[in-house]
Amino acid sequence: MPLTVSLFGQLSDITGSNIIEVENVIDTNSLINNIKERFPLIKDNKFAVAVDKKIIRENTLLTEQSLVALLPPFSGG
Amino acid sequence: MPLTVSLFGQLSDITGSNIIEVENVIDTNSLINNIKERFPLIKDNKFAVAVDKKIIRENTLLTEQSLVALLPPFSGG
Amino acid sequence: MEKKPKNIFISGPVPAAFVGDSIQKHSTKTDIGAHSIFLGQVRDDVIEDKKVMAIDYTTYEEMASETMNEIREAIFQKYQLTCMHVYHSLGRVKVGEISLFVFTSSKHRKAAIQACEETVERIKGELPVWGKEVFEDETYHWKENS
Amino acid sequence: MEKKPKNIFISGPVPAAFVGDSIQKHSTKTDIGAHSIFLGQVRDDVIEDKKVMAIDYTTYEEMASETMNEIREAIFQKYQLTCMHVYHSLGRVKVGEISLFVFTSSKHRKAAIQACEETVERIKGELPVWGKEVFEDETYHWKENS
Repeated sequence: MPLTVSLFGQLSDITGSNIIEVENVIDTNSLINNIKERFPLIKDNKFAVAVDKKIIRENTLLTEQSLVALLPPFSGG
Repeated sequence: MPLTVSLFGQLSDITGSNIIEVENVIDTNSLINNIKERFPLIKDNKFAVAVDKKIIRENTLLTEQSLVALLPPFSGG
Repeated sequence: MEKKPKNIFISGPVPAAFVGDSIQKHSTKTDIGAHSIFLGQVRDDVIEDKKVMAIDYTTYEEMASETMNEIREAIFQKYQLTCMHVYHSLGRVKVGEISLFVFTSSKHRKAAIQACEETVERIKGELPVWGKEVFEDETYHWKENS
Repeated sequence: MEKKPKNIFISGPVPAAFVGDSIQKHSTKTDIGAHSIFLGQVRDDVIEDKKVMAIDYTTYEEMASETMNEIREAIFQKYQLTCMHVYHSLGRVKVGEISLFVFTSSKHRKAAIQACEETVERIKGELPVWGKEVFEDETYHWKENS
């Protein structure tokens, strides 16, 4: 199951892109592990995970339709 | 000792003037009594007394140089 | 810190464009991170079936400027402000027009916001200003702050 | 009550004159007695000996507009507001320019002031927006809200 993940702020500096594709993940935990393996520098960053535009606090099952985004600390205003 | 007293807001509606002269008063209590006798309608109004641009809470001695003002409730802003 | 005594009174309403100009003037103060602004606008209240069309403001000016200086000093003592500006109308201000403009600026938002709110409260409670609510038939009612 | 979803984002800084125009537009809403305005201005902070010259703002727009609608709904539920307007910059905002404009209006001052403050706090904490502080040599530092 390929999934498109959006990254923002300093996270996109690390991946070199605002969007990455991730294969074979069934939930957010496996997704994060996959991304951390590919981009080890991400481990140094705090970030929240949003699924379908809501921040999730616990491991969440994903489908191909899930909108996933990694959000570093906000700094608007 | 003639003293000039300034009145503001609804108080000047009652006296018909922003300034009245009061004779023979030595302190703020006698001043207020004098004014209430001349303008009985003033008794229906709440007001504070300022001497030298400060609101006083207790009876205060007056001199010819005292700046006395009667202030109805404020409504700025 | 800007603490010099100033005349806060202006004749008639505070123009909206004046607020815009005041904000613009702060673009050179590059240590400011937050502005807080309060505006009082004249409402068309209905009192005993009569509609307010304007407020006529008067003041005891000598006392008001002393009181405003005390408020300003106290607020600058309490909060880390970059600057504070206060303008209050005298004379007639029509419904929908602005009669009070309080503008505080600071490095951080908390100081600006709290200083603005406290200044507004103190102005309402302590500044010797009186508003006469004028109805459409030119009769009037003396306003009282709550 | 004005609660319809709106796009809060504008490209580049919020012009000071835009704030003045927004205030002017409220002169026809004659039940308003109080406006509260918050403005965020870009500061020339010094970070590791380098001076900030601008902030580049980006957002996760789909999520931000949902979040802003939730904030708006909650604020209107909690406070007796006549209206609320929020504008946030995207792209580059230079030092001394305005990047956030929050504007609440109400019959009475308490509701306007408290609603404005709470909206600012929620925007700072919940809106998915990121500011990249750009130094004079075009290197940068990702801002983090406190």
